[in-house]
Amino acid sequence: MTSNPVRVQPVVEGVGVAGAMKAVFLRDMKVAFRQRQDLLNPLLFFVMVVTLFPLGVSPEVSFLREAGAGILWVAALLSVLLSLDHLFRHDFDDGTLEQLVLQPQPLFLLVLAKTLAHWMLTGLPLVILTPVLGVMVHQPGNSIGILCLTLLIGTPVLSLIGSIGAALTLGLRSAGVLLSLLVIPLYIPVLIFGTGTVAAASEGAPVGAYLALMGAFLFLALTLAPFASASALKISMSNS
Amino acid sequence: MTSNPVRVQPVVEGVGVAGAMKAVFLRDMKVAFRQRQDLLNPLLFFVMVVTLFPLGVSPEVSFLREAGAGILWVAALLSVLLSLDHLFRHDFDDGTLEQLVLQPQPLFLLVLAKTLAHWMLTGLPLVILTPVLGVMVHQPGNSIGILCLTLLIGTPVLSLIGSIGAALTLGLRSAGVLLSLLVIPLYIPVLIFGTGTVAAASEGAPVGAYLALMGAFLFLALTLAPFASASALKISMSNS
Amino acid sequence: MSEPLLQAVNLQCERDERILFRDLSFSVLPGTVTRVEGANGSGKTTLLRILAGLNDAWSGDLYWCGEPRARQRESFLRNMLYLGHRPGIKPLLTPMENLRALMAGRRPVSDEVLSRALEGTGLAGYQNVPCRNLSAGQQRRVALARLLVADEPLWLLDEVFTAIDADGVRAIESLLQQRAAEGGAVVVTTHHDLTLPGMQRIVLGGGLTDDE
Amino acid sequence: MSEPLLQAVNLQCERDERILFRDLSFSVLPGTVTRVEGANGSGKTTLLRILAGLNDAWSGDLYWCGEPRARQRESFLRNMLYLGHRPGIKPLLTPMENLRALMAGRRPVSDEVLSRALEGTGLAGYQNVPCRNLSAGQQRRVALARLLVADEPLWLLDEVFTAIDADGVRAIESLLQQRAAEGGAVVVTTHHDLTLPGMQRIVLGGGLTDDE
Repeated sequence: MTSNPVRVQPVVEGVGVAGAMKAVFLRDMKVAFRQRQDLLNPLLFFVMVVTLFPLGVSPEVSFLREAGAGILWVAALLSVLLSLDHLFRHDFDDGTLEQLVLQPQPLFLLVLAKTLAHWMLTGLPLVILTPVLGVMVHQPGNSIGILCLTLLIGTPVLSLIGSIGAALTLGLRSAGVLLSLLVIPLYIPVLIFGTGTVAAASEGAPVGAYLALMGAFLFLALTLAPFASASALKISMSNS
Repeated sequence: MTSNPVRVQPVVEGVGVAGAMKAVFLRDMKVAFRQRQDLLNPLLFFVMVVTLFPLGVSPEVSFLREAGAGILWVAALLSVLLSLDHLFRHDFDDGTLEQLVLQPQPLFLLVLAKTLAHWMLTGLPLVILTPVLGVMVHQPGNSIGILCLTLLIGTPVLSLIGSIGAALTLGLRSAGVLLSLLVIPLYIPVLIFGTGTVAAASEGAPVGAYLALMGAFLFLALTLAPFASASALKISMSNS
Repeated sequence: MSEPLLQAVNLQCERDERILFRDLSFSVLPGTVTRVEGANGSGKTTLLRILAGLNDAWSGDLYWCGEPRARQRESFLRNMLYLGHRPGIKPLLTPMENLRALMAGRRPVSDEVLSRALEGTGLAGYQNVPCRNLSAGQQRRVALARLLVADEPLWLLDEVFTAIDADGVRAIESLLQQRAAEGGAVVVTTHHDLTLPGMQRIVLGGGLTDDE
Repeated sequence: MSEPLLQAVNLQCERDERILFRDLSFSVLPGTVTRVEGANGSGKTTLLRILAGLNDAWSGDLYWCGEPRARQRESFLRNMLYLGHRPGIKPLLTPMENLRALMAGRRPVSDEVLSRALEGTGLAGYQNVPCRNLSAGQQRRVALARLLVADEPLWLLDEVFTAIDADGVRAIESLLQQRAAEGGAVVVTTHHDLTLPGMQRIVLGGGLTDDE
């Protein structure tokens, strides 16, 4: 089968970085769509938290109008948090992650591709579902628009920060607690600014500064998180 | 090593049902305490949900006093729900469950022992932590007492109902969604009566009838759930 | 000793709409070793799980000591030992604790006997080390220690040589042979060239799928 | 062809505060097969993971084509193929999709070549069946199909015969031999009695633990 004589190949004769990233992204998407029920997990959890509150706390309009946006943000945060463990876990268990670490391309770019796939599969569907749930908890129209915008900027930040935690806790059997403890302190500013933006909008205050700050969070997370995750993955791999 | 001649043993020469149940219970407890971090998972989630609400929704005393008991009940329900997948999953993966199904004792009693261990490791700690969190969300003293009582009766019901769902979805790779969809409709009455009892108490109404009804839930779950779980386990085992 | 312990008549099993095997009839007599053979994917594991009662997706008849197995559940389970791909070993517990828990549901055995059984499978000195610190082969050996204390006359062993080194393989082979000599019955699947005197073979044709 | 691809000098590795091996020095030359031997728990898997660069808990020196491996990361990864215990096969994808994804990060290979490689490992007709419907042995064969399209001169293969039936074992043996004849270098761990002409052996003493 191997027609060439066996010899050490120069590095240039390989697959480009873009091609490798695309392959990683597409494989994750393909696996997810092969198991469509898994795609529903974060969505279902999101809907569940949002609907249990009217049942368990109070179904009154005044309560829901006041608390609704906050409930949606907390539900989205918890939903992303619970999906993080899957980001690398299956790949770790079946050996795909070993092969990923051993690819010649820079690992942080491959991790970025995986994180992007994770966001497209968890964060983005939440954003798309938000208008429906927003109406359900009696949010006014302009609040819903701002709410969607803050979640659109905020959920990728949650995925990116979360990837660091997921990579660090990968070798551990009981990753859940540590993952939450590592990640939540970094999530709280995103939550506070996210809900703060919606609150400001509902009071008619300008939200430009808020949104700019959230954009800065996103930029920072995009540039730093993949490096941190890649280093953490190598450490976790070495200890396993 | 086998000193006796090899022959078919009569059934009576075995371990009694009580001994086998105790062994199952003790093994689950021992494994849990060997991995203490796992014990913290449901507790941490409980605390997390309860503390994110003041941050994400509103830290005002009037809001928290109104919504606090409901938030605690919803948090407890979600916490138990998320822990259900572990009830049989690890045993299934490492083959312990196969050996359990093949024990000569009635399977539903062994499942009951496992469910009891599950409640002691997840539901009971939540009940114990409730007074602290109740004070945190500004609940008055007598509400906290009733809240603890409703959770003490309610959480075993959640574990028992949940064991059926966990057993049914065991063979599936993406059990999460189905498990939630199966279990939540059965959880909602428990949630409504649980929070209803607390609301009645805080208005000074008598709660005896509420508590009797919750007791009836518990009795019903104790007598029916282990049978259903055992049957579901055998089906899941056969399809794997 | 001539009545078969387990008898299968016209067993048939489908998986994913393909027939794995059909018209499979055989008897497992006391004092014999039976090897289930077949290529990867021919249904060896499935057959063993059917015999153990873990898989219900079959048709045909199974008899335990001459009576339909379904009516003899308790007697069958009391007298049958099944070791699967997944050995039932908790990584967090030590070999002693694992073995004790596995025996607890079957019959009372003293710790001393269990400890000697672990020594007998080459785990002397590892009795109280958590299993997750042991290698894959050593974890298999914990499961195999059960064979040294088992009084069940029928053993169903799936891929029992996996991850075991050459010395271990020889030890298991002689254990199986000795077991048959004492009157026990053993049914094994293995990729190893296991050949014991008087061994029965069940050869499965190439089907589509096997359990993982 | 006499410069070693990989050279280890005074390798030492501790695990759980016990020394698995020390002062281990060897060279892997092009055109050779090297077998890592040792009982269960002696550190075979750990050594292979160290050589592959997956485990950093070691001291000593490793050279790739004469230069320290740490400085040659990209060249080393481009020219080394590692197959571990866990084969990197996604159960939800088909053999074709798995193989395509595994090759995607290494070099472009046409679907036709990949399909032929799968046929070459006995998976003809299974190319588009989801891997979770295949048996454990068939899933290993998907991973092994990589060997039929690999151009990496160094192969590190951990327990490559696991769950493979006798015909498959012979096919792999002859593949390794042919590979060495073409100038490739192969390092394997196995419990099988693998003996090839000119084979190098690295024997590890009995340590405490091995990777799972």
